[in-house]
Amino acid sequence: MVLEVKKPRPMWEILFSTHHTDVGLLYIILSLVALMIGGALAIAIRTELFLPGNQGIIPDPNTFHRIMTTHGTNMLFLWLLPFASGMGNYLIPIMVRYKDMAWPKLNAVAFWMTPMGMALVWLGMADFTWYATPPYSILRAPGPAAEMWIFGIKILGIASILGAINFIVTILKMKHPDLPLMKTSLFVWATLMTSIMILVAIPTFAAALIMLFTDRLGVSGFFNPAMGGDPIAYQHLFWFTFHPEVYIFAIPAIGMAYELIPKFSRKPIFSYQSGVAAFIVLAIVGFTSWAHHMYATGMNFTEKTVFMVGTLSAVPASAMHVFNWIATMWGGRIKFATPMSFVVGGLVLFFYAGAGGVVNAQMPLDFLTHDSYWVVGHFHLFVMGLITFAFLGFLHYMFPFITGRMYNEKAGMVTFWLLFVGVSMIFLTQHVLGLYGQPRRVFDYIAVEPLIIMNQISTVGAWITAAGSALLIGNLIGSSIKGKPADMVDPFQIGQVYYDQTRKEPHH
Amino acid sequence: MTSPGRMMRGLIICGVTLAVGAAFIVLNFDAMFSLPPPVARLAATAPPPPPPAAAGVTTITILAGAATQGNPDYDPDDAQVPIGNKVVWVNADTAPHTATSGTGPEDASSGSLFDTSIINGGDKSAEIELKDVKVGDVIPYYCFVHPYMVSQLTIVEAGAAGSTNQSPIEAAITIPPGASIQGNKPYDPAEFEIKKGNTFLVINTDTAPHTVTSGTGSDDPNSGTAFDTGIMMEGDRIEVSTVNLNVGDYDYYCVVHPYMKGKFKVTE
Amino acid sequence: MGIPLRQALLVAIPLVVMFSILQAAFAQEAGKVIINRVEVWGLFYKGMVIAFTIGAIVMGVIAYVVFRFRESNPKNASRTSMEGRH
Amino acid sequence: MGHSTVEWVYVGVVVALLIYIGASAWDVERFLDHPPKDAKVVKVTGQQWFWTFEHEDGKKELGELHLVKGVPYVFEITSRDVNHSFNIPDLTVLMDAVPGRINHMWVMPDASGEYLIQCREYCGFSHYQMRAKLFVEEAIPVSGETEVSNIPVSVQEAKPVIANN
Repeated sequence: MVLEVKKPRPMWEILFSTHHTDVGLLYIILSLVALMIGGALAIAIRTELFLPGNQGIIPDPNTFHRIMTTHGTNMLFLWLLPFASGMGNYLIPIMVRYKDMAWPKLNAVAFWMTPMGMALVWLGMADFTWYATPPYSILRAPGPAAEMWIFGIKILGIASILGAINFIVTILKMKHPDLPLMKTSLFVWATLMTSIMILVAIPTFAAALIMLFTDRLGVSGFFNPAMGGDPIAYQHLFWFTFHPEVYIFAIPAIGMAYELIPKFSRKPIFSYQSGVAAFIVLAIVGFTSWAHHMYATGMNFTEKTVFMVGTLSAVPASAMHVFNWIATMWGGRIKFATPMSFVVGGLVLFFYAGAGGVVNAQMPLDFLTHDSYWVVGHFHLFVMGLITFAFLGFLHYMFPFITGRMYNEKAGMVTFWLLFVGVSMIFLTQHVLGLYGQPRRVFDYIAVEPLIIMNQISTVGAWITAAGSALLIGNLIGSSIKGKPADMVDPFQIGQVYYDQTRKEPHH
Repeated sequence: MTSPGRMMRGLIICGVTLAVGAAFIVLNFDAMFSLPPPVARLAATAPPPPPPAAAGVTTITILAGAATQGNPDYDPDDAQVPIGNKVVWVNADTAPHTATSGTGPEDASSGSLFDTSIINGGDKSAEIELKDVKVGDVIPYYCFVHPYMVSQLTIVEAGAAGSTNQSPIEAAITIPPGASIQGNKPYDPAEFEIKKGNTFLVINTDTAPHTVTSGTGSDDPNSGTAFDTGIMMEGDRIEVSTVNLNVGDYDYYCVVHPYMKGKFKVTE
Repeated sequence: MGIPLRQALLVAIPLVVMFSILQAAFAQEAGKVIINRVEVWGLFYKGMVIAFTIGAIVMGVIAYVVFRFRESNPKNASRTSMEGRH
Repeated sequence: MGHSTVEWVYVGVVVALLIYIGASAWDVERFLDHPPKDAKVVKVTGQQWFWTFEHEDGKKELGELHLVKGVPYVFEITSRDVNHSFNIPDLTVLMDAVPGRINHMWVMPDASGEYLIQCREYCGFSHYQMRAKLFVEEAIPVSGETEVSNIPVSVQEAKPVIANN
């Protein structure tokens, strides 16, 4: 059943459409563009660090700091969040059996704020890292770039709050009356929990951004020590938002993994209740551990203990997800098409990220790992390992649904292996690099033999990942143009129902 | 079904937007990074740079942030005052301070030798005459508003401090407060001329340490060969003689903040 | 098995917590001079032993599951119960 | 679906393990966070892109710090402009230098030699070069008195624990 029933609509009709599938498509296109240009910055950073000294790829420290800040901000707010809301836009209305999102126009508004934020962040390229920690961001960060970043992130924050409200109302209020919440798919639960966390977490940083801006103008002194402010207050506001935010990045990816693993294992989920329980526990416990990012700012012993306990309490929830997936795969007949390979690769890297996290959480080990490359390796195993792999797996799974065509399976598997080997090389090596004491965000490092070797392994891994990404984009664009039409009933021959709703209300 | 035509149009839309954005970034890359934060500029303009003091006056700066206990307060902390010199305090902090002789408010003879009374943020005290003191005297003083700010003056022989070589001082470069912040004015005047054989004086009135080192940057092979003042803390004054410089243009920069650059011309 | 085990676990966990905190709290009082790096690296290596043992177990299980239950495994020829339902 | 007891056992094992890890970390941190009484105070000040030190006897050092082996020291760490972080990787010392606030961290160097001091918190243009050198010297008693004189030990002799220069 070909998706495109009517005459294909003109471009502008899609651009200005408010239908959830169109807005979802725009979100996904924007996020893939952001992934590619943000990835290019990462390759520039890694190539510059191939050797100590200045290789001229990034001429001076200022440019390096601007590239590093934009890479961080772009990947988090313009790749992870938009892709998650893009896939959410596509599937939530279908999964709750409603014709569209609760407020279609609000949905389009929330999307169109994202490119505005993207323009502000990219055209300015501020240099105070994506933490924007004062007093550097107040007293020293130069140029309109800093103010542009602040307003860009302010707009993106509001956009994600609007999207979250839209999702919550769609799932809770617009759900089909005879479809109980406990029967909806776990992806619906993931999106619901993410949206609720967004509502609670983002406003804190919205306030911190305004305080930062007025401090820069000199009219207030919230975080400016010269005016009696306390820079540590900003770090509390920042991390109160951003530790739950890292769970906000991760939970949609976990939801997508729950979508794929049962289908490709040809087996039902091991325990639906355990999945829902783990989502709810993580959403609550995620708010208790923010200050493990601030162990080194001179907290006293009791305060550190409280936040260590808060951090460790979030580990069982993730462990339950890992158990659920492995138990689901047990006894199945698993078809390792590209989507399933990406999700299982993501599961493996998720375990390494979690194990590293338990080390970070321990107070004394923070003296080793704080602001070092161990931390860089750790969080990239989450954002690039679990989340990006689950996203790419789900993107391949949704490819026939969106374009009606099938991607090239062999190219997909080669992309997976390139990315898996590349990501493992880069970020597992960076753990050891951090233990050797190389600080984070450095334009150059001491020309000492162990550091050079590990930086080189990491950079070669980056080049392999770059090759994988190039093949990914080639596969997606090439197959969208001339991929063979997909069998819409069972495109992956796993003997299971694809999204059967597509046959009743086809769209596009 | 996504048709090739529509896919092409989609790619063009993305491509054109990215190209426009890239062009903007490339053209305005440095412009986006040129203005220091307003709060930094405010602080820079608040304390007017102290006029070069007359020969017989010793300048002591009250540093920005001195009001916060534990922060450094008077600079130089143990000022060497040549006998017969007058002393002036420059308040580079935003908070008001004083310089009152004695060890603290509980000291009975506090304020007997001298008392500058309140010096507001950015102001300069009157020039204090030290009467009936002899070489080697150590006079403690403190700030009446913040008694934990304590320091002292040591009287030394006349002419001990101050210029050592004979050649006349023809020009003076002041490094203005806030010079370390990128985008602010690094050296004042940015360019000047000096006759060969004369000396120019470098005064660092910023809170951060700076240097005046010949060359265009740290990657310049012969940087620091012609002249190098070395690290100058706040309030330091160093004379650089042009005796063994030959006629022509000289670039100099700050080793600590390589984006601070200046130049001068040595004339016949 | 069933119900009593769950109650047992709900009792066991707080006990472990109480025991470990009390035991540590009454240990020798803080302020003692120790060598920082020896203590920190010691704790790190203890953590690594735990991490790598669990890592080996979990990776072993994943490898087994992936290898044993892959589609092309001859033992997997018969279709699972879920299949065939359209 | 699956038998849920297996999952309960799994969660129980994970939670017990986390409690053990948390307790052992708590036990080590207790000593790291409470400096010994007789520790000597060293004032550490970070400012944009170099470190300055001041010993109890008022001796000031810029870019270099000389300590004595076997003597516990408490660093009083602060900054004069933006956030920095005082870090000696080989002695696992790491404490942020925040302007307007004094952070404390103690260490007792147990091996003489030359160690690297670096900045561990992004602080701008030359953050990657903001380094200093720590020289830990043998405690050599001077002819019978207990007073310790700091005669620097030759660097080649002492190997730092982790290989960096």
